[in-house]
Amino acid sequence: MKSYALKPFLKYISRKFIFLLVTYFIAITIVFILPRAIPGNPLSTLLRQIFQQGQANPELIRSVHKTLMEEFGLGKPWYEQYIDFVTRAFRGDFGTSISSYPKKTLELIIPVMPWTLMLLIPSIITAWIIGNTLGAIAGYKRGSFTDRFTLNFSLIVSQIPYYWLGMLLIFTLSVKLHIFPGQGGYSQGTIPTFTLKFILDMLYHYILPFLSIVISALGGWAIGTRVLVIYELDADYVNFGELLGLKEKTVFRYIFRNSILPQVTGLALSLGGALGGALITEIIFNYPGTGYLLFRALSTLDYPLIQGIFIILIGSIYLANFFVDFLYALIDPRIRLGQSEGS
Amino acid sequence: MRSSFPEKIIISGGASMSKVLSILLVCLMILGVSFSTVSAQISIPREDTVYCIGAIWGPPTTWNPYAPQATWGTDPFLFMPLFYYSNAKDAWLPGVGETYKVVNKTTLQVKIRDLAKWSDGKPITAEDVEFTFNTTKKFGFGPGAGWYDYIASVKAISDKVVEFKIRTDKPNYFSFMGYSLGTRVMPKHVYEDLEKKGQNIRDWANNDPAKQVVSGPYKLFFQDPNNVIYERLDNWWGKDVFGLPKPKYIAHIVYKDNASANLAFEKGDADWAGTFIPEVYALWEKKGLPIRTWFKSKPYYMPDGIGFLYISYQNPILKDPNIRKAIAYAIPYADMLEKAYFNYGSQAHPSMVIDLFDVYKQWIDYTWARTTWKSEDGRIKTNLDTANKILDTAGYKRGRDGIRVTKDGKRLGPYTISVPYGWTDWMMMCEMIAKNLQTIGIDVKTEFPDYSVWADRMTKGTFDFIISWSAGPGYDHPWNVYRFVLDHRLSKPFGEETWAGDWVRYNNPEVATILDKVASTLSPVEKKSLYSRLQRIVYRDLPAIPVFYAAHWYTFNETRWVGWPREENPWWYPPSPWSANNFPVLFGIAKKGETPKVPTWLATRDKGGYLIPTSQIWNDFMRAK
Amino acid sequence: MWLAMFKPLFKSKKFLISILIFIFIVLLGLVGPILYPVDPTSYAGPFERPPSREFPLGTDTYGGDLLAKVLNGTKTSLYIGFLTAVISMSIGIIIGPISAIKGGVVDEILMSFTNIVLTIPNILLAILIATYLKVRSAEVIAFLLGALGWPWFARAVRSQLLSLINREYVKLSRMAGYNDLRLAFEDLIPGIATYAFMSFILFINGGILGEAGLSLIGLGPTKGVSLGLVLQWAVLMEAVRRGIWWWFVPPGVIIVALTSSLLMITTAMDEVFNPRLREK
Amino acid sequence: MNRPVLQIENARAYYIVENNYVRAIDDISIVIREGEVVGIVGESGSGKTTLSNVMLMNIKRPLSLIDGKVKLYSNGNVIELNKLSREELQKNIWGKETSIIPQSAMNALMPTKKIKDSILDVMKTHFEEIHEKEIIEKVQARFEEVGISKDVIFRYPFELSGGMKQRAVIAIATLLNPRFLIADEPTSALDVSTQKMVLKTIQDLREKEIVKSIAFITHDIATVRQIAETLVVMYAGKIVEISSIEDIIKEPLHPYTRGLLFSVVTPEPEVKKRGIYYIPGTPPNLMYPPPGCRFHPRCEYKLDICDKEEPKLKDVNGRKVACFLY
Repeated sequence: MKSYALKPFLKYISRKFIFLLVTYFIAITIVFILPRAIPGNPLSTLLRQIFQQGQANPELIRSVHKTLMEEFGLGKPWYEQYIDFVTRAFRGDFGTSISSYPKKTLELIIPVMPWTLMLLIPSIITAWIIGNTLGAIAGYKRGSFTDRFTLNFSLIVSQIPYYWLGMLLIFTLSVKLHIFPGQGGYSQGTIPTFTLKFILDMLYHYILPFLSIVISALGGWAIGTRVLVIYELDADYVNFGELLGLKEKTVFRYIFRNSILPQVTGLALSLGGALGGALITEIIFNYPGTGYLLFRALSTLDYPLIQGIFIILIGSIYLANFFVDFLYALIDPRIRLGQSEGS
Repeated sequence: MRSSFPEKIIISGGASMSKVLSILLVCLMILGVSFSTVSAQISIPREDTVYCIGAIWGPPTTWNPYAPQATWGTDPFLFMPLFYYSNAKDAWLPGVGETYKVVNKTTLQVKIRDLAKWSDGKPITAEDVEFTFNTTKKFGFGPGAGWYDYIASVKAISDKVVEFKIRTDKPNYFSFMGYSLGTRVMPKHVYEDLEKKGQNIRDWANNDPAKQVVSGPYKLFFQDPNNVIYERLDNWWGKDVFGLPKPKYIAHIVYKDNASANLAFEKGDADWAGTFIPEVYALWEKKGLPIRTWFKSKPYYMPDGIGFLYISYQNPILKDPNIRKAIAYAIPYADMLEKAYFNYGSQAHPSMVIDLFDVYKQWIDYTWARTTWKSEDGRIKTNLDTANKILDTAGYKRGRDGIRVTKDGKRLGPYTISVPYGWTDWMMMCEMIAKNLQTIGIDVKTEFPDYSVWADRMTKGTFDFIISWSAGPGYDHPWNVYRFVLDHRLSKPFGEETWAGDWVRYNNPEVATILDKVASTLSPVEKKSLYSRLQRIVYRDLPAIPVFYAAHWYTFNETRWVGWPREENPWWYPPSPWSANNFPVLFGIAKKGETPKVPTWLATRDKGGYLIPTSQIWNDFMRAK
Repeated sequence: MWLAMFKPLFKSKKFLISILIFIFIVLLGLVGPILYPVDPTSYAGPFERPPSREFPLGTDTYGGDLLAKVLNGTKTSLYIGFLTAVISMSIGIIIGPISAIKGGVVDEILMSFTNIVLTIPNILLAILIATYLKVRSAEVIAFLLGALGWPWFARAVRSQLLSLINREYVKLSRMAGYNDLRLAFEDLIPGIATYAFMSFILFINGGILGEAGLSLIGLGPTKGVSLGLVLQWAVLMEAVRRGIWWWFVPPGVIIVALTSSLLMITTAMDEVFNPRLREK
Repeated sequence: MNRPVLQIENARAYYIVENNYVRAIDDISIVIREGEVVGIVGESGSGKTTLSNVMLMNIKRPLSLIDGKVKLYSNGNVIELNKLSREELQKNIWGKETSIIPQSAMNALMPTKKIKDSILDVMKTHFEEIHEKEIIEKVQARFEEVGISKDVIFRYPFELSGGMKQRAVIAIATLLNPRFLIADEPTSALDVSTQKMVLKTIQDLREKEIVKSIAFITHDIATVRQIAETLVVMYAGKIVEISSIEDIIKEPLHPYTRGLLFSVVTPEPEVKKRGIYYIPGTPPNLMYPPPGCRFHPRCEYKLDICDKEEPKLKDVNGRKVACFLY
């Protein structure tokens, strides 16, 4: 009995896992190839920084240059570098930051990751829930005013880039009306603590970036779910259920349930895009997360840090992807038990 | 189906959706807990804190000067040199050092203050100085990196006296003085302990406030990716010598970019700014905020280096001094500074000397400058007619498209003038220069590549025109600028990367000889005549054209802290928060409501202070055997 | 035939309104710079002035004329969007049909490749690649976005074709000895034409929004003016928190109007050609 | 004559599309009596399924009942279904009084719920209070009655084979012993042996008096003749012939019925000898139905009157036919 229930599930999950592993491997390979394919001295920014700290003189520059070239030097043959790179990447060592030399990129990324996760996960889940509910209601009441309103609203809202919505929110609610703080993760001068006061302060700063992601993300879900629901409305089980006297509420629940299932995998696929949007939103809000770090890394051309962020973000997206697939398999019996036997 | 259907593994349909939610909820909770582990700390009182902007742009790194990139604050607040240099006053302020003695023309002794102690109570000794220099030599960088090119030996000759000997094979008094007096002293016992423990010194972060051993009046208090806070040591050894600096805390918040930092500054969330602020004068002129820069009116900022127009010396056409001269006349100096630079700098003197500091004026041969450039102060006045005339006379005829051609028919261009994309002020300058050069018949187009591309061109010399930096004011000015721009020995062949200078690949052995002579002479008269010779060469060849003085970004907000040094009361310079020599600034400011008092020790020796004019040290060397 | 096919479209109010908005913006981008011939890269004006008669959309921190920037930016953004769509579409329209028609190993390989590109978060990949591209022209940005955007389309085309292939007339053509190319062009491509057209519109949106996103973090075109670049500078100069609304509102409005009108066009078409979705 | 169970009087049900009507059911009257199995046949698009919706008064936009009455006879009462709201129908009629075996039973069950849970949901709508255990026992009994294992209710629909699914649907549709059952092409998706089994199950339903009468909708005369006594032939939204099954097989009256019968591929001996036959042309566009008899453009016996006047159903030897030939 048990093996019957588990086999297709395990098969599904392990296939997903292997696929993601392979893709991750390819991503790391891209990260390895890119900087080597495009020439240029990655240290130029660091050297300039040292230069502009005022007291620089040719001797200092020369000695720093020499030492750093050795430090980041790429003397070995490419395949050795590649093996080295991949093994280090799987060990969690993504190299040393240039702009924050000699910090390891991982040391820089770990403290900012919670901020991004804290912003991203609740907001995309909220957007997913609200958007799907709206879309389901609109689809179910196809043609009604609610439907047309929801559809047109979603169409427009889904095209508002997160960051621009963020700008509008800052401008109206923070700059003009002074209701919410317009930047940062917490008030200046306070330092992260686990006290009620700080948490409240943090939540206060959390509202606008959260809203800007939720609002602009829910449109897409609503549009998608609406179409799925409309297709589902004509499904045989709906007709049959209705003619057996099922209540409207129950029918709606059925439709909702079935049209939302594909949206669970949609959630996994959309994570990458959502993360990209969240990164930019963080930049707009000066929110102390990964986006902020990435922005610094980009503007200082800190290649190892950019690569590190990239590898970690892709890795976490894949983890999340896998997690969502896992969930999906759990809640959709067709996957869990395998659509075998008979059909 | 068999009848024994295990009820337990049945997930009832209705429940699975709520199950999803509960799983997600658990995830959120895990997230919350992971967030709560972010280090804990209390907040610091705003009124006791000076907030800075513009000195850190990324997560802090280390507080170890032997790492290639110590975080801001390590130099100004944690570790003191023997002496601090002020370029405005051209004088040296004793730090851990107390007095110096010129033993003979090749030997300098420095006596360390008897009071000077590390924050762990150990005395600061000549051993520490010797150790600092030797360790730097061992690692290739650290405090005083490169000293071994100029100093033959550093020796502790007693507990508190250290002796420096100049390298006699290529004597360079500038660098000798700069390195021996200005190098920060590191605690030998701390680093030796580390080495004993097998710790790699270069990888040591020194980021534990409890374990930091410092000589300065501040120590790290808190750091995370967004904050760096220093706390005053109230039992600092120097309080009987200097008093205590006024702010209890110095804090720096890592802002995303200039604009967000400036906004915080404007709001009064920061007091001490080292950033570029567009239209800074509007802050007090229009908005009436208690904000000021060094000058109340143009150019608002003191100069901190010279922005050059570097023109490739590899290009056989552009090498022609006639073309270079015409270009020098075609640059719209005043317009550029007004439009692109908010008048924050002024036109640079063609002699490559920063003549906004009075002490440096003596090195300019103004007579020659006036004769050459036919203007009151010897600066080049923008004049397209003159530029055209020079080119006409030199035989560059205009082609049909208005672009000139050489005698053998080669077109002047197309060339590019480039700065990194996003450096807006410089981008605008390029646009304006290109426009004027087009007008005089040289086909120059702007190009704004990514920084690293531009840097690659610059350091390899593979550019046509770029705007870039050079050295700035210092005890060795203007020698440092001449050397940086002209000395081919610093450079590498065309196409090979060098960061040390002479990007245009100007190669003139005569210049090298003069540079060496300037460095080795002690006579101001001889120095002056050597500089005059250099200026003639520079005017003749125009290896690079000094365009403007870059600004020393320093703006203060007096909402909370008052008494900052400024034009009217220039009690210390350099005052910028990112300057390594801003140490005295914190002693002279005061909380709003209190009367700021300039420390009495910021006067020269003869007036009861500690300051020693550079000229006095030169004199002592001259008089020595 | 095409005329008759599209005729019902013009009965849709939604379609009419959105196509008018779209045409208006296209005209802004194409004709605007001619009617308002101010150099968008010049820094001639005063700093940060609000809209006035002289500067209808005000100026930025460097005295740039924002109307000129927005008009030219619209042009660039449209160009990037269009180019992106052309590139994505070409890749998708090659890979999808080959995969569907050839089947077997070819199908396997192409689809694994497609899935891999689909799974790597393309925004992040675009950021990463753009970082290493030293000179980024509008074309380079479009190429980058286009080269990463096609997988969902290729997959959809493949599955649609697979269902077409099993229909009678295609089987007949196969029996009649049509080669793959002829089969694709005569029997299959027409079957997915409207779908492809709608996808093309979505790709345009992807290009426009992608450019804005890349630009905002400093990875936009290093030359010229685009809507994303205008927004980037507004952000860099803290226009939002300093209340300089005329700097960041117009480009955003144009982006949203452009992309949502295009999206409306596709939904309107979807409703017309796909009766199930029709508002009843 | 038995008592009627369901009666339709002059029903017109049109689809409203862009200010226009698609006349899917046009002036149809039928009576279905107790104990009777009525076969309703016609090509696809003839309005069979619309008719089944009208019978149940499952009228959803864009379908609209323009005219006519639907009467249900229940324990001596006459309920006019067309006067009830959808909620009332759902609460009191559907599932209890009337039921349906839908066209594609393959997908008729909520795919992501266990059959048991779907059943409980149905029960919850009809009864205020339910005893889960009791219901499950009853349901299991019914499942065994229709010939499938009682454990099936603990499984998901996709875990069942086609025949099992079909019978599960039948069991569920008849859980509450409805008076009137529509079987809408219940066998079209099944292989021949399963078809037979399902037909048998449906027959059993009537024999065991689980249901009183059945409307069996199909396009396949061969199937329907195994189960029905009366046949209603529909063409283009109209009834063209009503007759007992034997009479029709023996002598189809309406030219369309004749065509339909002759084109059956099933090798019935009497059909076989006439050879394969098909009706030329296609069914009309019901938005613009042809004037007069709707069959006339395809009719080989066309008279002059056929495109001018509409034929009425008239009695011909105790049978009913709508054709000017008689």
